[in-house]
Amino acid sequence: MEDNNAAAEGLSDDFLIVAGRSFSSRLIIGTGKYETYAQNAEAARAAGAEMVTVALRRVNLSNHDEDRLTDHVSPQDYTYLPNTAGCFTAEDAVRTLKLAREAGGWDLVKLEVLADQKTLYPDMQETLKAAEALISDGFEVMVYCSDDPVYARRLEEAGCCGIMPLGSLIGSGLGIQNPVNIRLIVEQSRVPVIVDAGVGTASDAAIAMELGCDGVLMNTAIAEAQDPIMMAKAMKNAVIAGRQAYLAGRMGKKRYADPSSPLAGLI
Amino acid sequence: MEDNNAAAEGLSDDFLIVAGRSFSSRLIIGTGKYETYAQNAEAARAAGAEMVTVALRRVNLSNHDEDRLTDHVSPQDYTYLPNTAGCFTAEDAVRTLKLAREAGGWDLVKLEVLADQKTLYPDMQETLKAAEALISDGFEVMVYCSDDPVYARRLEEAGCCGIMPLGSLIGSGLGIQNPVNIRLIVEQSRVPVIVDAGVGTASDAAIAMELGCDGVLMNTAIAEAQDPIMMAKAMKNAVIAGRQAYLAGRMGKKRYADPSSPLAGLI
Amino acid sequence: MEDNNAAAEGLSDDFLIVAGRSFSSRLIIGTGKYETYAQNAEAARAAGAEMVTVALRRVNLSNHDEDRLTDHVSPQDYTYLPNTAGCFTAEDAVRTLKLAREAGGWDLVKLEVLADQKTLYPDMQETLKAAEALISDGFEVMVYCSDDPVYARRLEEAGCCGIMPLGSLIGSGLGIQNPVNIRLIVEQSRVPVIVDAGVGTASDAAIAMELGCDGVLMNTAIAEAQDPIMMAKAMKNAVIAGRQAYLAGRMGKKRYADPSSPLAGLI
Amino acid sequence: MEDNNAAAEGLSDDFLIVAGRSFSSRLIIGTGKYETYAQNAEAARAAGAEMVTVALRRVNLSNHDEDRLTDHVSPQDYTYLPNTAGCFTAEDAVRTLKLAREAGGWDLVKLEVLADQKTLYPDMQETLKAAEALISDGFEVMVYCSDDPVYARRLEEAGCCGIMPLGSLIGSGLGIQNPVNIRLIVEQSRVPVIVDAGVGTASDAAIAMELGCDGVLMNTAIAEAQDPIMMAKAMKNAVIAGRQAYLAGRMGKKRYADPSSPLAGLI
Amino acid sequence: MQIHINGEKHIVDRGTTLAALVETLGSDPRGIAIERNLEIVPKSEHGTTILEDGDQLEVVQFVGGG
Amino acid sequence: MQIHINGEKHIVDRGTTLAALVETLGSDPRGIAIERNLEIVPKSEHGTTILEDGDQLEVVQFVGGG
Amino acid sequence: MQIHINGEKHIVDRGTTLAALVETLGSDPRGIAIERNLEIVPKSEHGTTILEDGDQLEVVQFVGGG
Amino acid sequence: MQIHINGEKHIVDRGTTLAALVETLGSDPRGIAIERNLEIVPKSEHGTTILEDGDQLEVVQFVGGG
Repeated sequence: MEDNNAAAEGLSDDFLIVAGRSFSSRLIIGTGKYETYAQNAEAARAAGAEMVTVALRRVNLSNHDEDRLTDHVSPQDYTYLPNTAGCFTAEDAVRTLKLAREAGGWDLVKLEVLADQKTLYPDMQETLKAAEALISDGFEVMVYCSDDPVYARRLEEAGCCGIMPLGSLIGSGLGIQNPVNIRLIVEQSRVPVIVDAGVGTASDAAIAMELGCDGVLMNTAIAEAQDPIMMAKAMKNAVIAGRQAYLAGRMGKKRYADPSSPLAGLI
Repeated sequence: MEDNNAAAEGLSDDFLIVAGRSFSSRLIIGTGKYETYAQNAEAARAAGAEMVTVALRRVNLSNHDEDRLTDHVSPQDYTYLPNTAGCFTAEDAVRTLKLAREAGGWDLVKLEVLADQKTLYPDMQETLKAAEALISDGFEVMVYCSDDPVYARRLEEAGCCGIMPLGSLIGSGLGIQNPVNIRLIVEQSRVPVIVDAGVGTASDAAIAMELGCDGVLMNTAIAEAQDPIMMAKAMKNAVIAGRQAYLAGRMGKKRYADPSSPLAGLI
Repeated sequence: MEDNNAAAEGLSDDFLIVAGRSFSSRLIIGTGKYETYAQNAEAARAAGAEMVTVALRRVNLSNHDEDRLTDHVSPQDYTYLPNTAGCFTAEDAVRTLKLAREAGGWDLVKLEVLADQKTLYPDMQETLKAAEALISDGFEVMVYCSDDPVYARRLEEAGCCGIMPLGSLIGSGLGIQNPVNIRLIVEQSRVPVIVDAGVGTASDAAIAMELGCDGVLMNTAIAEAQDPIMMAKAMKNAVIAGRQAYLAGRMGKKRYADPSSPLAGLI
Repeated sequence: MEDNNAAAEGLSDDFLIVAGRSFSSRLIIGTGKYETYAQNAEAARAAGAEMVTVALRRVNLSNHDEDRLTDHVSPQDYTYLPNTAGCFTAEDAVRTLKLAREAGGWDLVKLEVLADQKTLYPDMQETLKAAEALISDGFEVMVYCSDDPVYARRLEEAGCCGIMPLGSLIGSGLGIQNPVNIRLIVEQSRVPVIVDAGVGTASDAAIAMELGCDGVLMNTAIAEAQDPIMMAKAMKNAVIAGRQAYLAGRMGKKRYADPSSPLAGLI
Repeated sequence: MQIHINGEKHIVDRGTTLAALVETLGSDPRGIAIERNLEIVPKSEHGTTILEDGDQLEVVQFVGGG
Repeated sequence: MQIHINGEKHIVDRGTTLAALVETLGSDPRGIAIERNLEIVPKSEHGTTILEDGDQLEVVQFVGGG
Repeated sequence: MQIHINGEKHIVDRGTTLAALVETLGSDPRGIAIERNLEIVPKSEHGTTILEDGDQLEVVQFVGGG
Repeated sequence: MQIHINGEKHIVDRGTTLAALVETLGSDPRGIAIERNLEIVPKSEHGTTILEDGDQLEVVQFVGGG
């Protein structure tokens, strides 16, 4: 889908590279909260996404006719990023991702170990423990984490292939709460930094990219927009815009005015 | 240049209509501060702009070989919007635009009457006076103004075809200082509202559009970026992204978290 | 009430001087929206206010036993600042203040000419017209205005003795929307600048003073707090704190950390 | 010094209680970066502080006449809070505080274990380890920490008597970067929450208190102000103002205006 | 004869002074201001001002306001 | 004999293989993963894995999630 | 005779037309506008407009501006 | 014999007590803490603690810090 993406916008040589895989889109989307998988698929196309996060759940034995994610958002078309949403211990997260690897055969995963239902804030102690266990078991771990730059460093040292700090609480739509910490993480990291959670509208995504992040992951901002397909397009363009602005290097801020028209030659 | 613009992004039926003219791009750029007119032209193309602001100055009689704006950014390709930058009285502004009409034959103009060199803040009294004089003389007036919603209303009542409130001081790059006033102006206006001045980076432009503005005008943000061409692309995409986000209708903000993966079927 | 005020806080030589009158308190409060005049009076004492704004309304002929403002917040104890709230033309405002002068004998007044009921935004054209009329009639005019620095300058040139730009819409509690404009007004003014309207909580008042304002006027923030008396105390202290911080000169902002304990002599 | 403090402001029954000790001042100040200990002492008095943080360093054997902190800011007048600034491991921090206890005989301490010199960001793993060791050794531990609400909970569960999340990086003066996390920590904590680090000016301190924090600790904001004594007064009043505003319960925010003067009885 | 006070009709005897009216209205003359047919009547002239048929009076005072 | 699948009781014949069970469950073997008594059973072993009385099975697949 | 163009003194022969002047100035008549003694002279009248001693001319064109 | 105090070499007589050393150092015993070979020596034991060759001492006190 290159022509839908950065490449088409004149960034043909600007790729997001995660664990040796190369992506022309820097926007990763979740597959939850959509009215239907069909809408989900349309949003994924509109977003120009190449990676999607997916959850692992029990097969519903009482209903075989249930609509299947894989029939709409095919693993042939999108890189599946199995997540561990709903896991509150390292043990649960590791068990879940081992099942995911068996189910899909992929070792690139998104780890998240949450502390409580109310905030879904990451439990950084358990997260680091799980990351170490998974990496030693051969997984490529992209990790949802707080914006604590020290823990971000530890996770990178542990071998994580992607650092995914929250912008704000999952599903809150409050944007990037702490740009200073995100900037610190970007400055120190040698693996991709992808803001995960908190983005509410297009400008939030642009701000994340302008801070120098390598990508943005979102779900609610698109799925709960009044028009999810239109918002998916908005997010695609916002991520590209923010990336380009970061690469372009913004003008300085001034306390007073500075005219754009020449002062010479006035009548 | 439709395929470079909103149309190509699935907004084929979303046009900016000013004084009966229809534009697929909602990004208007200035033509000042560029290193060369050639760079200026390349930026205009990259921005997908269809309208550019231009200034009127004395012909340099001592040097006829001077590079000419019109040779690079041709009025055949772009709608020229003659401005009155540098005018500090209604009289000067009217005189300048009458000369512009004679020089180019266009009656669609951008009026700005400034109060002082330090802030370049609009002088609203003189601006309204000039707008009335120009409109009665047959001009189509797009008007640079403060974010005072009362004056914005007066200018619309006087017959202005575009209201252009400042985001922040000209050339300051401080973004949208007062989103509340911009929103009030958007809510009350029946002619296009275009944020003029203050945009510093892509997210600023997206924010302006998310507030419901019909377009954005900028010069310094592109011309003084370290890579003006790349920033022009960023701004093009940011304006489209902000427009799409506004049309899509953003998610609500929440104080706490809201999971994106189902709670049912956890192992 | 000196000991309740700045004087007691070590600012004994720091007075707000308006039209030749000297005040030790820089907090002016309105007298509307309180449950009772008794509560109003208690709040005024708690705020350490020396000036209060008051409105002029028809005497209720059908009920003479109505509680009277003057019986609780006496003009002997507080400088009354008659306002023109509810006036939408210069003519109404001038008529109202002439009646106020006859009723109270005071010529120090607070002028406000509003544009519409929904925003209560000042109508700057009518405001300037009314200010000129009142000043030529011998009034000392403190004027509610937008944060347009050009109009603020015109009002000062017209002879106003106090410039009172809005922080945000009256009664909105949205704080200081445009600190850049407030700063510009402070930098250019030689008469006191007093933020009027928009303050919602203590930090808003402190921010106004830290910008260099000479005072703050508020009503709703105190009257509609769950505990108006406690909020009155908060505002008194916030205005003093902000003033002191402005006089003290704040530290610079840094992008990175800077230790407060010596690095030498570590064990 | 009751009459300098909250008590005098009508909060006579509002005390900060830490580890069973009761304080009428909610402002804790550091003792670093001052020009002289004499200035430091004057600032402490002006701030109305009752607690000060102090560092432990090697005695300078080559110069016995060096000015002594204890001669100016006496442990008789102020509760000393020995800190571990400069410690980058749990082991160093524990060793330092054991020496501090021997030197002063106090077991109420401020623990901080930092991750690196550039950000002085807390190392939460080492911090928790040190807290557990100190508490089991009988210390009362107030702990400098990130604004991670999960770790804040762990530290409280470990027995810390005060949670001290950073507002922003030590010495940066960037204020409260993440009010959402500070609010989450305040909501969940049953021990005092004291914002430590990041406050740059009075309004920052007021904002911290308005979020519901029990106190504020600062050093650079006072010591590096152009007039430290004046800023100390400002901070004293700002903390009281923010506390009172929190207790008073602020007005709601409104999108539009709401008049403060009655609409009835207009002439 | 009939006059209007604050927009309401009132019947008063011919020859009534403004001062007398204010008294009958029972309102404290201190702190009020009176406008008669859009002209302010200073307190000093209340005693000598004779009301006339059809007079339009505005009687105002200070109330709480922001 | 009785086993548990995703927490629910099921009766199956002795000697039933995991592959056979998956078939009777009518669920597409592709894209699912099976855990038997907390041990993952690779797809390659479904055919040779004989269920035993009291087995605890988890049968999972991918669903939409953020 | 002497005239001013864009604030500078110039000597021109009597009877010179505006069109002739523009040509001698070597500036492209398209895209310029001329003001003579504060009155705009339309392009259509350049050929018939005879310059007079002391004329004040403003000759302007479009340049880059924001 | 030789000992180290705060990282610097010092020569002291055999049999010197910690208390004596502190006195010779001229530093006020109140408000200082001493670590000897990584072990804190309580003030109460300064008088009875005999220094030995190669002792590593840390002598610390409170200073201003944030």
